[in-house]
Amino acid sequence: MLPITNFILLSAVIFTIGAVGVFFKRNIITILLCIELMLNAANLAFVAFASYFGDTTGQLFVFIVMTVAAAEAAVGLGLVIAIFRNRETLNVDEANILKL
Amino acid sequence: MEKYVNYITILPEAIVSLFAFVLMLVDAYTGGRKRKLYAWISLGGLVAAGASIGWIAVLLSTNASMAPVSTYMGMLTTDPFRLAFSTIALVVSALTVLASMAWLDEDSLPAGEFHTLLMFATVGMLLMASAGDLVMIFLGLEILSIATYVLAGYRRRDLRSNEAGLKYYILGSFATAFLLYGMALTYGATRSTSLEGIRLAITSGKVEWTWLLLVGGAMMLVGLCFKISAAPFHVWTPDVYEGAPSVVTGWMSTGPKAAAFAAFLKIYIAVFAVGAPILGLAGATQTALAIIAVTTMVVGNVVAMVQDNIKRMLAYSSIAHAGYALVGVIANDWHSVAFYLLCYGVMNIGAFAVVAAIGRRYDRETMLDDYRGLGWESRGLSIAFAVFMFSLAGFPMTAGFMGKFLVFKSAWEKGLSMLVIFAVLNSAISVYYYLRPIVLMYFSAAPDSDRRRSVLGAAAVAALAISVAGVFYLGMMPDAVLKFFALSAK
Amino acid sequence: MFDAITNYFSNLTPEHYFFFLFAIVAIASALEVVMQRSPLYSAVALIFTMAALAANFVLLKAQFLAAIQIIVYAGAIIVLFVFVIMLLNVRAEESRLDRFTALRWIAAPSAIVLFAGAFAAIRFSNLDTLAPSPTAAAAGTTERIAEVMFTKYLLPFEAASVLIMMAIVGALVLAARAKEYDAELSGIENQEVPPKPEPEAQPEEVEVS
Amino acid sequence: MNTTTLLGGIIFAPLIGALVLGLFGKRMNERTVGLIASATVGVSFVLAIIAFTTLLGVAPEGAEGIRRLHNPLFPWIEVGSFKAPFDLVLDPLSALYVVFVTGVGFLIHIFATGYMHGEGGYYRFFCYMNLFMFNMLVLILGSNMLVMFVGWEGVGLCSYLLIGFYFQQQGPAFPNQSAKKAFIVNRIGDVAFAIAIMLVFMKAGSIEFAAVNEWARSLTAAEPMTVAAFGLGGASTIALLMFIGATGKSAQIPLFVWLPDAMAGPTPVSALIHAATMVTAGVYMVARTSEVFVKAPSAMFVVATIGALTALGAATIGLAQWDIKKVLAYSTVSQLGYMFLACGVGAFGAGVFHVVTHAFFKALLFLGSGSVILGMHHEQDMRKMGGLRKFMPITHATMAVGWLAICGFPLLSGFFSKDEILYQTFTTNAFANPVFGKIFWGIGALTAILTAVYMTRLMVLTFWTKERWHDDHGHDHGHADHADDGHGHHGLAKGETPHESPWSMTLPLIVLAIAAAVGGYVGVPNGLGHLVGIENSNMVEHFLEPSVAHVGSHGAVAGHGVEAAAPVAHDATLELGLTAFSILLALGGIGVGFWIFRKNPLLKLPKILEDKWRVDELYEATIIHPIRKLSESILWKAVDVRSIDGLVNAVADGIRGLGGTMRYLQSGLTRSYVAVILLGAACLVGYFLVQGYVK
Repeated sequence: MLPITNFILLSAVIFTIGAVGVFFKRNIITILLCIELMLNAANLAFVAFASYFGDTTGQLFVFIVMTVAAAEAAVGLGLVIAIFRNRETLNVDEANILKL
Repeated sequence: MEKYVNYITILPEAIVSLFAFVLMLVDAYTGGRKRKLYAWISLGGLVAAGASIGWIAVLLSTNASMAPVSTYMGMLTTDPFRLAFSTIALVVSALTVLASMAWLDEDSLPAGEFHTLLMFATVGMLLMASAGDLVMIFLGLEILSIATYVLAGYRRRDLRSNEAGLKYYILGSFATAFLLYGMALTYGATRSTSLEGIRLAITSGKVEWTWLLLVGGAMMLVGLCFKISAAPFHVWTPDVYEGAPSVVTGWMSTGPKAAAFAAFLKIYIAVFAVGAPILGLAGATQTALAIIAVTTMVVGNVVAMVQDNIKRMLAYSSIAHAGYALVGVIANDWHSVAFYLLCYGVMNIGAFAVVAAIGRRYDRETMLDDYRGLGWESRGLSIAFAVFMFSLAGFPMTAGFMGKFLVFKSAWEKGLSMLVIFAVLNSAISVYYYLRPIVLMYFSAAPDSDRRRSVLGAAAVAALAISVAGVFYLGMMPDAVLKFFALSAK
Repeated sequence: MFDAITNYFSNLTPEHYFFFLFAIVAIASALEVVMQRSPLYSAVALIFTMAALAANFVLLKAQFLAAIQIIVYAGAIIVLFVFVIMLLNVRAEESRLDRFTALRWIAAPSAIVLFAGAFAAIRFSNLDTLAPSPTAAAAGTTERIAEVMFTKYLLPFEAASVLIMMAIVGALVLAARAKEYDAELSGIENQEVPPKPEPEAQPEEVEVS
Repeated sequence: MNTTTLLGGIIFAPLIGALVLGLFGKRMNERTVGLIASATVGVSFVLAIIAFTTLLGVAPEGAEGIRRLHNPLFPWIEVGSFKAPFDLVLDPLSALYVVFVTGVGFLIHIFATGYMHGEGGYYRFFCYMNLFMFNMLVLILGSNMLVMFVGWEGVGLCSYLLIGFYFQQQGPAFPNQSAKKAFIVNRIGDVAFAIAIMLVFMKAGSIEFAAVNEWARSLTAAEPMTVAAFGLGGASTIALLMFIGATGKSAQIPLFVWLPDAMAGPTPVSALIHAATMVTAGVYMVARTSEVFVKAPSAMFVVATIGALTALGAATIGLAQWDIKKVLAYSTVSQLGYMFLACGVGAFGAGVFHVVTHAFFKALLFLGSGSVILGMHHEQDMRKMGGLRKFMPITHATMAVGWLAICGFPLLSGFFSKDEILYQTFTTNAFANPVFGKIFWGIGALTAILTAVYMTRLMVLTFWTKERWHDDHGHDHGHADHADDGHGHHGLAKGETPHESPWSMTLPLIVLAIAAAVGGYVGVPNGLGHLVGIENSNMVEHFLEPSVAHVGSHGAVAGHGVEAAAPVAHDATLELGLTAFSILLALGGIGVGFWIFRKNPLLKLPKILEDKWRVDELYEATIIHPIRKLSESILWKAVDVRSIDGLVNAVADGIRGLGGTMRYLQSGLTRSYVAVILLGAACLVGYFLVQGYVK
C-alpha cells in the first residue's frame, strides 16, 4: 500500500487551503464551505491513521465529525437566513457594527 | 467484556437531556404560551441533575480506592473533576434560567426554545466535564458551541445580536477545525483517542512521531485558547459579548468558559503536563501558556480601562479573568481553577443580570454613562452590582478574592512566582475600572431625563440574591465547596 | 537522474496512480472552492473535493466511510448549502475589490508558516516506517463499524443524537419568521429594531489624578 | 460572656450596628441612628476593657511569655498545608490597640452625631463608620496575615466611601477624585503586602503571626545590611514588601499624597480614620511582625530613613498651609513618620506608644478643628479665622491641650512618647554604624521644633489674633484647598459670629483633652521614672515587651528577652539630658511660633512649601501621565486587535505606498480576527517546532 505520508500531506494541503479560504472569502456561505474543507482535511488524517493502525475507532471519530458538520451547517445556515432577512447582504465585511 | 451501559454514571446528562425533550414537547403542545412553565421545567431538570451529581458523589466517596470510575468503555470518567465541573455547569445554567425570565418577556422572544437550547448546552458542558476521550470532548464542545451560536444570535431582529452570533459562529468553527486537526495529529502520534491512552503513551515513551504530537498539541492549544478567550485568540470576545443579549453574555462568559477550561485541563493533564520530556513539549507549553496568560491579563485589564460600554468592559474583564484562571492551569492544579471558575460564574452572572436589567429592552442602555446616579434610584440593583464589582476586583471576603487567592497560591507553590506577581499587579490595576461604574452610580448626579424603571421580576431578584449570597459564601466559607471538589483527597 | 525517475515510476503501483489522480482532483477542486466568486460554484467544487476524498477513503480501505462521505456529506450537507444559496438567491458574486487587502499580509504568511510547520513535522516524523495494517480492510467494514458504534461508541452516538436534536431546534428558532413569534407572544406589533449604537465615541479620559 | 467569645463580641458589635443602619437606617430619625452607631461602638469599648483586664490575668504562655486570648471563629481556608482560620487573638499589642481604637472611636462617634446633624445620608455615614470600626478591629485582632488583609482592604474601602461622602460636590477638589486617589495609592501598597503574604507562607510555612515571629526568631543571624539583602527572598525582602504595604496605608513617602486630599471627607472621618486609627495600621503591621524586621537591618534602615524623611518633609509642608485641616493632615503624616522612625530604629514599643498618644491628641485636634469649622459655618481657611477664643471657649481650651501635647510640652502625653522615641533613636544600635542613629535623631529633633512652630501658627491664626472672618481683601480665593469641606454656602455671613458647638461635640473634646493630657503617664520614660523613684516606670513598653521584638538599645542586635531582664541598664544621665533637650525643643518651637506669627499671622512662607514640594505634580508628570498615555495610545491601539487594521495599514502603506489610511480604520471586521487567529496559530506551531528542534 501507499506510504501514509501521502495522505497526511494531502490533508495538510487541504486544511491550509480551507484556512486561507476562510480568510479570503467574503461571502458568509463560502466561508462555511471553507470550514467544511478544513473539517474534511481532519477527517482524511483520521481515516488514514485509523486505516494504518487497523483501528476502527478512528473511523468512528470521523463518523461523529460528519454528524457535527451537519449540525453546524444547519445552524450556520439558519444564522445566514436570519442575517439575510435583516440586512440583505452576505458580505462578512459589512458585519461590523460591533467595534471599538 | 466490559459492560457498555452504566445508567448511574450517565444520570446527570440523561436527566438534563430528558427534561430538554420534555420541554420541547410541552412547548409544542402549549403553543409557546406558558412561558413561566418552561423555565420551571428546565430549573427542575437542572436541580434533578444536581441531585444525581450528589448521589454520584456519595457513591464515589464510599468507593474505598477513590480511583476514577471509567464507564462506557472509557468514554466517561467519573471522578471529583467531573463532579466539580458538572456542579459549575448546573449552577451557572440554573442562575441563567432565573435571570432570563424577565428578559425573555421584555424582548418578547420565544421562551421554550431558549430554555431547550440552554438545557442542551448544559448537556454539552456536562459531557465535557465527564469526557474520557477526545471524541467526547469534541462532541461536548460542539453541542455547547452550536447552542451558544444560536443563543448569541437569539435576538433575531437585532442586528447586533445577529452579528454577534455570526462572528462567534465563523470564528468558533474556524477554531474548532484547528482543535479537530490537532486531535487527528495527536491520534496519529499516540495511536489513541482516549485521554488515558494518550497519557500512557506519552509517559511510557511510546510516541513514535513526536513531531506530530508537537504540531497536534499546538493546534489543540489554538482551539482551546480560543474557547477560553485567551490572547491573542480573544479577538471575538468583546464583539460577541457586546452583541449577544446581556443574560446570554453572562452565561457565555461563565458556563461555556468553565466547560472550555474543563476541556483545557483534561487535555493539559493528558498531553502537556506529562513529565516525560517529549522534545520539550511540557516546557514549551509552560512557556507558551505563561506568555499567553500574561498577554491575556494585560490586554484584558488595560483595554478594559478605556471602554465606555459596560458590556465591552466586562468582556475585557472576562478576558483578564481567563488569564488568571490560566495561571492555575499552568500550575496544573484543577481544584483551584474549578473553584475560581465557580466564583467567577456566580459573580459574573450576577453582574450581567444587573446589566440586563439596567439595559432594558434590547439592551439599549449599556453605556457607562447610563449608570450615573443609579445608586439612589435602583437601590437593590446598585448594591448588588457594587458587590459583584468588588468581588470581580478581588476584595477580601468575597468570592473573587478567594478564587484568585487559591489560584495564585497554588501557582506560587509551583514556583511560578513571576507569573503570580504579574497576576497580582494586574488584579490591582483592574480595581480601577471596576470602580468606575460604582463611582458613577454613587458619586455622580443622575441625568435630567427620566429613566424607565428596570423590570426585574421575582426570578431575577432570586438570581441576584443567590449570586450575592454566593459571593459572600464562597468568599467567607469556601471550605465545604473545596472539600467537595477534592473528594479524592479525603 | 533519469534512472531515479524511471525507478520511481516503475515502483509505482496502481494505487499510487489512483491516489495521485484523486489527490490532484481534491486539491484542484479545493482551490476552486476558494477561487470561485460564486458561492454556488464553490459549493459544487466542494462536492468534487468530497468525492475525491471518498475515493481516498476507499484507497484506505474505509469503504463504509467512503459511502457515508458521498451520501451524507456530499449528498445531504452540501445540497443543504446549495438549497440555501438558491433560497436566498445569492447570485451576486463578491466583488473583486477587497477593501482590506492589507490584512492579507498577516494572513498569508501565517498560513504559509502553518503549512510549513505541518509539512516539516510530517517530514521529520518519518511516517513511512508505518507499515499498513493487515487488518485494515476488516476494520473498515460495515459490520465492524456497527459493532464498535454500539459498544465503544455508544455514548458518543447517543450524544450525537442530542446534538442533532439541538441543531434542529436552533436552526428552527433562527430561521423561523421572527414576526409571528414576537407579535403573538407579547401583543406588541412590529417592534422597532433597536437603533444602531452611536458612532464611535471618544474613549473617556482616564481619570487618574 | 466568657473569654473565648469576648473578642468576637468586640468585632461584631459594630458590624451589627452597620447592618442595622444599612438595612433600616433610612427610616430611623437621627437620634436613633446616632444612638445605635455610638452604642455599638461603646459596647465594643466596654468589651475591649473587659478583655484587656482578662488578659492581665492570663498566664503567659510559651518561651516568650506572651499572654494571649484566643477566639477561633470559623475555619476559613484550608488547602493542603495552607491554613488560614478566621481566628482572633488578643495579645498585649493588640489589646492596647483595641482599647484605644474603640475608645477614641466611641468618642468620635458621639462627636459625629452632633457634627453631622442635618446632613443628607446621616444613616449612611454612620453605617460606613460602624463598618469601618468592624474592619479596623478585624485588622487588629486577626490572628494571621490573611485575616489582617481582610481588615486592611476593608478599612481602605470604608475610607474610600467616607472620603467620597460629599459626593454631590463638584469642582476642582471634587471629593470623588480624592477618594479615588486614596484608593489607588493604597492599592499599590496592597499589592506589595499580598506578595509579602505569599512569600511569608513559602518561608515560614504559615501565616499565623505567632508562627511567623517564631520563624523569624529561629533565624540564627540577622541578614547583612546591604542592598543585595532585598533580593534574597528572605527576611529583608519580606520586611521591605510589608513596609511598602505600610507606606500606602500609613501615608509615608512616596505614597503619602493621598492623605492630605483625603481631608475632603467629613471631619470626624479625618479624625477617626485619617488620624487616629487606620493610618496607624502600617505601624501596627510593622510592630506585629517586628521579629522579621529585626532580622532585616537593611529593611529597618529603609523604614527609619523613610520615616525620618516623611516626618521632616511633611512638617515643612505643614508650615505653609492655610487650610486648618490640611495643616493637621500634614502633621499626621509627619507624626506617622515619627512612628516609623521609632520602628526603624528598633523601638517598636515606643512607636506603638506614640501611636496611642497621637491618637488622643490628633483626634482631639481634628475634632476641635471640626468644631471650629462648624462654628465658622464650614469655613476652613485659617486666614478667615482668628480671635475665636472668645466665641468658642471650650473648643479653644481643649485644642490648647492638644496643641501643647503635640508640641511635646512637658508632662503632657506627646512629651513622653516623643521623648522616648528621640532617646531610643539616639542610642539605637540597630545599625552597624551608630552615626545613623545620631543623624536620625537630628532629623527628629528638627521635626520636633517644626511641629511646635506650625502648631503654634495654627493656634495663633485660629484663636488668638484679631478677628478676620469678615475681612475680604487680598487672599487668593481660588486656592484649591479652599473649599474642600463646604456644601455650597460656607463662611460666615455679614453680622454672624462664630458659635460654640453643642455638648455632643464638646463632651468628646473634653474627654479627649483629659486623655491627651494624662495619657502619657502609662509610659513615663525610665529616666524620668528613676528621677521620681519609680522602678520600671515605662508601663506601656513593659506591657508590650513580649509581643514586640527588641533590638537592644544597649547590647547586641536581636538580644530578645535579655533586655527585659535588664531595664536598669539605661543610661539615666544621657536620657535625662536628652529629655531636657527635647523640653527645650518644644518650648523653643512654641516660642518661635509665637514670635513669628503673633505679629504677622498671615506671613507668606516659601511657595514651594505651600505647594507641598510639588509632589503631586511630579507624580502627574512622571508616572500618571505616561501610564495614561501608554494605555490610551499605545497598548490600547496596538494590542487591541481591531486596531491591527490600522497598524497593518501603516505597514502596508510603507510597503506599497497606498494612501488613504482612514479607510482601513474600519474595525469590527471578522476577517481581521481570522487573520489574528491564523497569526497566533502560526506563532504557536512555529514556537513548538523550534522548541522541539532545539531539544
